[in-house]
Formats: sequence, structure tokens, C-alpha cells
Amino acid sequence: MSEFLSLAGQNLLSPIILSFALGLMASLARSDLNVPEAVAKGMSIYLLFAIGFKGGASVASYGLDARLGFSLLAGVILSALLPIIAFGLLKAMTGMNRLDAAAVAAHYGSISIVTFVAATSVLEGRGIPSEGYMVAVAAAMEAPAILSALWLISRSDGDSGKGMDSALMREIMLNGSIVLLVGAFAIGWITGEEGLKEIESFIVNPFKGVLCLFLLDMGLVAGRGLRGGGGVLTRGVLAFGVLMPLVGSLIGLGAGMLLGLSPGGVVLMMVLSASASYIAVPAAMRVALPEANPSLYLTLSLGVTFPFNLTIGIPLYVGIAMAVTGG
Amino acid sequence: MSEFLSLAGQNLLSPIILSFALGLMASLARSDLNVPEAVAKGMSIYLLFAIGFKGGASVASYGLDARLGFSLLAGVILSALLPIIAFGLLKAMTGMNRLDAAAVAAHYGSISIVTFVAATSVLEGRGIPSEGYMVAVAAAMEAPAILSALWLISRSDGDSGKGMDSALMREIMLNGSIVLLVGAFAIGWITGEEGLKEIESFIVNPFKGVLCLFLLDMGLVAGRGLRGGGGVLTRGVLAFGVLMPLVGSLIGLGAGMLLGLSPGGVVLMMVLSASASYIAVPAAMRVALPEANPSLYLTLSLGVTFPFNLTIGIPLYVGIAMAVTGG
Amino acid sequence: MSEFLSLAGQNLLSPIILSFALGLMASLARSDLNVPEAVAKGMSIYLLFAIGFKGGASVASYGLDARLGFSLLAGVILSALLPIIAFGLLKAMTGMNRLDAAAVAAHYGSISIVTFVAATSVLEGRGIPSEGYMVAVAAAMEAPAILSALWLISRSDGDSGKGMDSALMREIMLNGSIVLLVGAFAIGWITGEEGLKEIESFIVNPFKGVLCLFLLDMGLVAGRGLRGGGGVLTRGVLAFGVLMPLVGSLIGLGAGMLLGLSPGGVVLMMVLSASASYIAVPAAMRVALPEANPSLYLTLSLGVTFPFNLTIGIPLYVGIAMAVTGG
Amino acid sequence: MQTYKAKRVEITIENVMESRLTDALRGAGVTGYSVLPVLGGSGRSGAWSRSGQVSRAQGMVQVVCIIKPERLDALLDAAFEVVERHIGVVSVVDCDVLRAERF
Amino acid sequence: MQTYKAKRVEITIENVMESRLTDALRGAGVTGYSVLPVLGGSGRSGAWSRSGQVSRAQGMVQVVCIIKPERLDALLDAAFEVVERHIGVVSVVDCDVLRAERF
Amino acid sequence: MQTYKAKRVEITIENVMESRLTDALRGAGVTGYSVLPVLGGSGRSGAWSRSGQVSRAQGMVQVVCIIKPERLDALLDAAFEVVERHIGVVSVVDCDVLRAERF
Ligand SMILES: Nc1ncnc2c1ncn2[C@@H]1O[C@H](COP(=O)(O)O)[C@@H](O)[C@H]1O
Ligand SMILES: Nc1ncnc2c1ncn2[C@@H]1O[C@H](COP(=O)(O)O)[C@@H](O)[C@H]1O
Ligand SMILES: Nc1ncnc2c1ncn2[C@@H]1O[C@H](COP(=O)(O)O)[C@@H](O)[C@H]1O
Ligand code: NA
Ligand code: NA
Ligand code: NA
Repeated sequence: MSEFLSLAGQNLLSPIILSFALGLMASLARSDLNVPEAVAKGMSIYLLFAIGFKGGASVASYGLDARLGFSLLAGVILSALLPIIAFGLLKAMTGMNRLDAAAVAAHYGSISIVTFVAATSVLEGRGIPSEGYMVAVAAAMEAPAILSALWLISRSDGDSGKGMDSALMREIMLNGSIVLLVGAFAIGWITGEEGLKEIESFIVNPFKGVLCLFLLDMGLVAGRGLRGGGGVLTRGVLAFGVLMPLVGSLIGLGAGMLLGLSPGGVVLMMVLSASASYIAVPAAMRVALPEANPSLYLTLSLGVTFPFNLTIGIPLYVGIAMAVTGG
Repeated sequence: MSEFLSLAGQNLLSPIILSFALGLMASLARSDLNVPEAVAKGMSIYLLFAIGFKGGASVASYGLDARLGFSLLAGVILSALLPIIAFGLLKAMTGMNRLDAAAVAAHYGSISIVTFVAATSVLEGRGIPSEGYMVAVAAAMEAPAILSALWLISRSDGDSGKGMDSALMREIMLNGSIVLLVGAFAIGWITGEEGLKEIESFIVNPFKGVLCLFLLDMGLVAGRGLRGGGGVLTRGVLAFGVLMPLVGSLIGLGAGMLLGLSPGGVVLMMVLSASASYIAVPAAMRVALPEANPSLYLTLSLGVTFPFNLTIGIPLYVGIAMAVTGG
Repeated sequence: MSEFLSLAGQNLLSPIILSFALGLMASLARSDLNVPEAVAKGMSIYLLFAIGFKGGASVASYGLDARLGFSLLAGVILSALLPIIAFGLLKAMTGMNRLDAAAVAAHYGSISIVTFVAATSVLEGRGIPSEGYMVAVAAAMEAPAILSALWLISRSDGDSGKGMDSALMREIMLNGSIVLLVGAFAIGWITGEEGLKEIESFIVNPFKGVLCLFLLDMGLVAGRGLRGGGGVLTRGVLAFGVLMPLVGSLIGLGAGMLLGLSPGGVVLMMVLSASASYIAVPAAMRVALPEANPSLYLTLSLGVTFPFNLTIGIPLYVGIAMAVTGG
Repeated sequence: MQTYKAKRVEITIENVMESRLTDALRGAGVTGYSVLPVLGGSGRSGAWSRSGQVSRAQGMVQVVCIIKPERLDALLDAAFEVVERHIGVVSVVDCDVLRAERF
Repeated sequence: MQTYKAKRVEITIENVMESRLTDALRGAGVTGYSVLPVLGGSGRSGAWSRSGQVSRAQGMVQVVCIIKPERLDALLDAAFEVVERHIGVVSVVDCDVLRAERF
Repeated sequence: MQTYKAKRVEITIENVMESRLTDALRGAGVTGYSVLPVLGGSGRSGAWSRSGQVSRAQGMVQVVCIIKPERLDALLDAAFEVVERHIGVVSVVDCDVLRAERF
């Protein structure tokens, strides 16, 4: 416990978290500080490329065990399953209508890659190794949750095709961040250790600093979301935003143990399950379920669950995984 | 003297100054070379974050002496006082109307953070240490000059509230660059040496290179300003743009000596007093004194005083401070 | 031969080429992955500044031999001559009208700086030195091709001034990338070894990584071009897009040998002659020959010749130059 | 200078719907359109701003389409089908154009 | 397709005045507006361009506002008060809109 | 609020022609204009998009120009000369403006 507290304290006082806090406070105080859209997009391309590449290069170095296939499969199942649990919790805990509940649920099956990146950076800081292919698992978990949520809605409406068409399907599967993550993973895998050495001083050394500025922007965006959409956060909704990542992380813990992942891998599986999407899924929901309220799912995902995972969740998941795996 | 000349020569032939000169010449020659607005903004976020963080981390390392409080106070007083001197000089040297003179004066009380950054980089290059908290002083000096200038105008109009309202007040105090500078300073202070080590290869190593590209853009902008607004530069106005930084620097020198700052700290106090704002103050003037001519204050601040400080001013201030403090 | 194959294989599996391939595949698969315009522009400013600066610094280190003047002259002549050859080939190999053929020809006299950058990075990887002033030759080759192509057209129309006016002339000569490349070259030359050391961790270390992301974007753009403009690629046009760089490279080989360049310098001369412009020339053609079909020249230059040079051309030119110079 | 009567239709619509709208416009025989960026705005569903996003879920664009008057109805029908369930605004203005053969 | 008469007001105004203008519009009962970026321009106060700035002091935006005709006067009064001392342009066009319930 | 009749001219033209157009407008006595970015579009010469470029060869901008009605013909003549050989669209709308002294 005391170890968890010290870890949490250490985490809370890291440049990464403090940058997020700075952004959050600046926008809550209505400062005009803002990061241009193009710069934020540029940083996210950098982070996805770097994290994918490093994952691939690590697979090239340490070889591939049979667990990759099972881990991908587990990711797909988790992503499809978690929305159903989330939907149930939402119906029980909040007064949300079915449409909004399904839209929110989709976010919690999918993942937040920045939460994942922050977790890998905490693991690295503590010297805990993890499977390089977890970035591939992250990519695999992006989309299934969307299908799952649309199925939840169509089931009750008796209209099986509702919202989903082939164009949307292609957009989801080929969405930029999946393609970049998987592509960079493949490049890292193919070029291996040597490729990594060539571009190390671009994708490894400055990584944490870029992450700070990116989280500064995330804080700004989360703060603006809370200012505009904070009204939707009834007590029940807020409680869901904190409970669901905990539930997700425990299910991720079970999956990670079952798969026999390393302690670091278990942590990442917990983080993926606990985190909620705020890029791919919101865009898909605007197309497929335009009547659902975007304030609800964006505020929950970005304004509640993301900061929760970043500050309390990650050290907690590390603590639990270490205790359970004895790592 | 010969030492000053060699320092000046060395400064003039540094990549930083030459990048500025390249930008200036390119835009005077009407090349279409230009840096996208978002990229320029991204670089300025980087520079503010880095300089603030490093200042804070240095305070964490070397401890805080009682001078921080006095230095902040001195900064506020200088910022409020310099516009009054500038206003007097403008009335004496130029035919400017009161409104334009007050608007210009506000710029000279406030500061140019890029001039400050360039000066720290010269100090580092020469191995002259300075107080880390000078970045906090820089932040403190941004705003008071605006109030001072508005007071100058309202005094003569007998309309004390002219131009200033609470929304503008909040915008000035919470303007993005102040918030980012102070926030990064706080993060650097809290996370200290260790935090710095984590993100050093992002905020320290590439710093000077980013500064080159940023100054390239400043040169482009200054050149465009001179091309469009050069007509406002009568002989008197031009003379003011060179004299005022010298006057400011001497007042800064006095303040720095009084405070008992290190030689490097004295240089930075001189630079802050000598430099003129071209971000926060112009924006405030457009809101509060829309009838004042923006060509005048932008051309003076960015097209005359900024290049003067960058090329001649900084080595001169270093030379004077070294001579006076015996550093 | 087997050495060439191994070099080609090595080149094809480098992070740089694979990043390009990723972009190409992503856009052919109609993924929404895209790099914001401002970020792409920012990266190209970085690459031009870095490559220019390094070239200048290397001239400062290794001294300037008399060949610089001759090399620049050779560049100008090649740039003016190659369009005439290209025009002849186009008339022989394709059914293109004179206007389109002249517009396409202009592109092949001018150069692609990214191909040049990729080639220097291959040379560096193999430890083959080259003349630093080749970046100045690159700059010299940007514009003459345009005049040459406009002359080709005016000759047949009997209207000598067609398309060209003094404003366009200025735009071409002072186009942003020429100014930046030459300016950075001059700064590198003036500040030399020492200047390079100051900003090395910005312009040297992360260079290859930035190049990867830039080529990712080039792949995306090339793919979009092929998707939209692929229809113009008849068999003859396609054959031209592959044959012309080979022809150009051989002429460049001759020029490089005549000039007595180092093996690396010969490679770069071949690459410059083989590559086709996709920035300066298309813009000039839109002004001067608006009736020419942009799909034709953009698809050829960016969708055919650029990938050809990047993947097969560069290792081939290295192999030939090594064999011929015995380097 | 000879001008011709035409209609200028401006459709403000979410980013994510842009390609669906332009596909529909092409389907309705529209031969040309331009897409302009929108920085932010406010409406019944609240205020938004381009810099307040990490996702493209919320941004909007403005699709501008100049057409011959007789094509207006087909265009509006096509556009309406796309925007129907979505937020966004459709407005039509009378205009005069040069070079009528282009529309 | 059923359309309704409306007014399209376009106000080109400095960046720094944007929030003051939109506050005033809301105060005048305007329920929706969109903000478009402006890259540059020229007027009595000279020429400017977005890439020629390090500060947000000079840029402009275009606020577009579609309203019911009967609201026009209230809107113009509110807008005028904000732009009065400032540079900028206000223009009004007659338009037809779909989905009148939105305005 | 007192308004005045004016014409709003919108010219969508290639980036590379922007300065040539604005020079021509100034030559025709136009005192003010604004330039808006265009993200993409489609026309007889195919579809394009701002993110699909490495060069500024393909992008377009929209030049907006509000003028007194009596100046319209001079403006259109000047604009036509520039756009004649080029792709692009010119449209004119009747509008009302505040502060007529500005045009
Ligand atoms: N009356 C209006 N005039 C101009 N733009 C509007 C108007 N109403 C809505 N919009 C734009 O359309 C978006 C969605 O509107 P709404 O569907 O009302 O939430 C807003 O955020 C604005 O960008
Ligand atoms: N007649 C006009 N048509 C379109 N935009 C204009 C016009 N006049 C001024 N503007 C815009 O408003 C800005 C300020 O105009 P001004 O107040 O005349 O200096 C200009 O830079 C243009 O962006
Ligand atoms: N009818 C139209 N309405 C709006 N914009 C158009 C129209 N036609 C063409 N454009 C714009 O002008 C560009 C060139 O058109 P075009 O000359 O037809 O190829 C297109 O890519 C669009 O951005
Ligand atoms: Na999840
Ligand atoms: Na000052
Ligand atoms: Na060539």
C-alpha cells in the first residue's frame, strides 16, 4: 500500500502529469492558451509512429512468442465485451436513454492510445519490461467495441443494419491512427534493432518531452470540454466514469494472467481495458448514432476517465499487477 | 571595448542571428518563403515551455534566495514605470498623438520573451550563470505596462475606465504565454533536477536549433512589417526605437545592481527592460485603443527594437554588465 | 551486381522507404490517415534548413575547391538541357500534345530535394563522402528548366514572351525552398564547424526520423495523386516516367565525371539529374501554362518517378557510380 | 460583363459527413463544389471550436456549391437526405456568375 | 423542397474581438453562428496576412450568422456596438434555408 | 439600423494567382477584400484537397470583395482578365452593408 502511495505520488509529480494539470487549469481559468490543431495532430502522429515502431523493434529483438495471436484475440474479445458491461452499468447507475448509453459504452470498449503511451512511459521509468506486441493489441481493440455498441442498439430496435454501412466500416477499420500504429509496428519489426538505432534520437530521446506538450493540449481540451459539457455530469454519470475503468482493469488483469503475460504486459492489458476512446469512437458515433449526445461521451471519456487513469489509475494498476504477479 | 567588439562580432555571426537575417532579407526581397502560422505557434509553445521549465528546475537546484520576491516586485515596477518614460520620450522626439504614443509606450514597458531567450542562450554560450527565477520576472513584467499606458490616456481624457474592462483584464493576466511560462516554471520547480533529466533531450538539446527556425520566422515577419509599415518610420520614430531600449537597459541595470543579482541576472534584467512586446501588448491595444495605429507599434517593436536588441543590444548589455559588476 | 542487389534490398527495407510505402498503401486503401499541411510544411522547412546548413558547414571544414563554380555551371546547363531531351522523348514515346509535353519536361530538368536528401542519407549510411556544395548545385538546378520549357513552347508558337512575366521570374528565382536552401548553406558556411556543433542535436541527430515522417506524408500524397490521376498513365507515359530518370542519371554521371567529383558527388549529380520537381515547377506551370494538365505532370513526377528513384534509382546510381569511379 | 443567374448553396456540416455529402451531391448531378474550413460556432447543440478537440468528431466544414437554378431542387433533395439526422445548416442565395458553361 | 426566407449576416472582425462579438450576438437572441478563418486581406488600414504575424493582434475572422428576418435589426444593433470603434465589415444577404425551426 | 446596397463578389482562384488577382482588383479601384482558405473541392478539372499536396501548386483560395454597385463592372472586367485562362469561379450577390463610407 505504502509502495502504491509512493508510486502514485511520484506519478502525480512527474512532468507528464503536471503538464496535463497545467492545461486543465489554464482552460478552466479560461486562459487563451491553446495548441494549434495542426501541431496537436503532428504530435499525435509522432507519438503513434514512435510507440508503434518501438513495439515492433522490440518484437524483432526478443522474438515472438505464441502469445501474440492469443493476445490479439483477447483484445478483440475484450473490446467487444466491455461495451456490454458498460451498457449494463450505465442502465443501472444512470438515467441515460438506450442510445446515449450505447454510444458511451462503445467508448469504454475501445482504447485511449495516450493513456497506453503514458503507462509505457511509467513502466520504463520503473524498469518494468513489457511485451512489444501490446501496441498491436491496442490497435486490435480500437474497433470491435463500435460494432458491439451498434449491435446493442439494433437489437432493441429490431433494425440490424442501423447506423452501420460499408463506408463507415471501412472508415473505422482504416482509421488513421490504427493504420499508423500498425504500420509503424510493422516497420519497426522489419527493420528491427538496426532500424531503431537509425532513428533513435528522433523517436526515443525526445519522446517524453513531446508527451508533456501533448498532455498539455489534452488538459486544455479536457478543461474546455468540462466547461462546456460539465452539466451532463450527474452524480451517477460521474461515478460510472470512475467505476468503469476499475471494472475494465480487473477484467484486463484476468485476461493478462490467463495469457501469461509479463507483469508489464499485464499492466498494459489493464490499461487498455480501463481506458476509453476519444478519437475513433466519437467520430464513428457522430456518423452512426447522430442523435446520441456527444457532450455526454466526450466529457466522460476525456474529462473524467482519462484524467482518472492518468493520475490514479495507472499507478494503481501497476501496484495491483505487481502484487498479483509477484513481479 | 575590444572585448565588446569581439563579443558583438561573435554574436552577429551566430546561427541564431544569421537565421533572423536570412528571414529578414528573404521577406524584404519578397520571397514567398514563409513559416505556417501553426508551426510558428508550435515553436513558440516549445520555447516558452522549455525556458520556463529550465528556469524552474534551476531554482529547484540552487535554492531560492530572498531576492525572488524583490525581483518580481522590481519587475512589476519597471513594467509600470517604463511606459511613462517612453511616453515622455515619444512626446519629445516625435510628432505622435497621445493615443499612438501611449500605445507604443505600453509595448516598451512589457517584454519580448524571444529577446530574453536569445540572451539566455548567449549567456549560456559564454558560461555566465544567471538566476533561474528571471523567467518568473519576465512573466511579471508582461502586463503592468498595459495598465500604465491606459492610465496615461485616461488621465488626459478624464475617463478613468477608458478601454479597460474586466474581460480584457482577465485576457491580459491569463494570456497564453504568461500562463505557459509560469506553469512550466512551476513544473520545473516541482520536478527539479530529476524532471529535467527526464525531458532534457527534448527541451535542452534541440533548443538552440528550434530558436534558429523561430528567428527565421521572426525575420520574415519583421521584414513583412517593414515592407508594409516602413512608411511610419520617420527619423524621430526610428531614433526612439533605438534610444528607448538603451534607456530601458540602463534602468534595468540599476535595478539589477540594487537587487544584488548575479552578473547574468543583471544582463537579463537589462534585456527585459530594453525589450518591447509584440504579442500580448498589441493584442490588448487592438481591444482597448483600437484607434491607435497598429503599424506604428508593430513596426517599431518588431521591425526596429527587436533586431536592434538581438544584434547590438544583447552583446552591449553583456559588456556593460560585466564591466559594472566586474563579473 | 549482387552487391547492387544487396544494397537495393537494404535500401528497400530501411525505415525511410518503408515509411513511404506505408503512406502509399494507406492512401491507396483510402485510409483517412493524413499529415496536416502545416506540419508537412514545417518538416520540409526543417529538412531544407538542415541539409543546407550541413552542406555549408562541410564546405567550411573541407575548404572550397575550384570545382564549386564549375559544378554550379554544370547544374544550370543540365537543368536547361534535360527538358529538351525529355521533350523529345515525350514526343517519341507518348501522344502528349506540345503543351503538356513541355510542362512535363520542365519537371525533369528541375530537381526533387527530398530525393536528394534521401540519397545523402544513403551515402552517409554507407560512409561515402560527398561534396558539401552539392546542395548549392541542387538550388541552382531548380529554375533553369522552367525557362527552357517555356522557350520550347514559345518557339513553336512564335510568341516569345508566352507565359513568362517578370513577376513569375521573381517568384521562381526567390521561391521559398531555393532561398531557404541557399540561405542555410550560407549560414552553415559562415558559422562552420562551431555553428554546426551548437545546433547539431537539432539538425543532425533527429534528421533521419523527421525524414521518415516526411516520406510517410509523401507516400500519402503520391497515393492520393495516383488514385485521382492514375488514369493519365498510359503505357507510354509510364515508361517515360521510368526511362527519363535513367537517362538523366547517365547524363549526370557524365557531368560528375567530367567535373572530377568524388564518388559521392557523382551519385548526387546523378540523383539531381534523375529526379523531377514537384514543388517549384508545378506552381510555375499553373501560372505560365494553365492549359497544361496538372494531373499529368504531378502524377508522373510524384507518383512514378519519385518512388522509382527512392526505391530502385538511388541504389542503382550508387552502384553505377561506385563501379565507374572505382570508389 | 455578361453574367448568368445561378444559385449559391452553402451547407455547414460535420467533418465526418463531408464525403457522404459530396458523394450525394455528385449523385445529384452537381459538377463542382468547394469546401471551406470552419473554426468554430454555436447552435442548439452547444458551442464548439476547432482548437478544443483531439478528435475530428466535432469539427464542421462549409460546402459551397454554385449551380444552375434548375438543378437546385435535385441538390436540396440530395443534401437533405444526408443532413436530415445530423446537425448543420443549409442556405441558398441568388447569385450571378461569369462563365455559365462551367455550371 | 420547402424553404424559408432568412437573412445571412457576415461580419469580418478582428480575432481579438471575436468573443466580444459572439457574446453580443447571443445577447441579441441569436441562436447560432459559425466562425470562418480569414487568411488575409486589405482595407483602409492597409494589407495584412495571417502568415505575417507572430501575434494574434492582427488576424481576422468571419462570423456568419443565419437568422429569421425579424431578428435582423436586433442583430445589427448588437453587432454595430461591438464593431463601431473597430475595423471590419458587416454585410447582409437574403437567403432561403431548409429546416426553419432551427433559426 | 441604416444599411446601404452593395455587391458581394466571391472569386475562387488558385493560390498561385492570388497576388495577381488582388493586384488587378486594386488596379480596378477596389479598396478592400478578404481572402479565405479553401480546403478542397471538385470541378471539371477533377477533385483536390489541401492535405493532398506537397506543393502550393494546387490549392485555391476565395477572395471576397464587397463593393459599391457602380464599381461592379470595373471589378468584373479586371477579375475576368486574371481568371480567364485559369480554373476558378466568380459569383456576385446583392447585399446590404453597414458603414457605406468604407466601400
Ligand atoms: N443560425 C446559424 N448560422 C450560422 N451557423 C449556424 C447556425 N446554426 C448553427 N450553425 C452552425 O452549425 C453548428 C451546429 O448547429 P446546431 O445543429 O444548431 O447545433 C453550429 O455549431 C454552427 O457552427
Ligand atoms: N470591401 C471589403 N470587402 C471585403 N473585405 C474587406 C473590405 N474592406 C475591408 N475588408 C476586410 O476588413 C479588414 C479591415 O478593413 P479596414 O477597416 O478597411 O482596414 C481588411 O483587411 C479586409 O480583410
Ligand atoms: N460550381 C462550383 N461551385 C463551387 N465551387 C466550384 C464550382 N466549380 C468549381 N469550383 C471550385 O473551383 C475549382 C476548380 O474548378 P474547375 O475549373 O471546374 O476544375 C474546384 O476544385 C472547386 O474548388
Ligand atoms: Na477500454
Ligand atoms: Na521592456
Ligand atoms: Na532532374
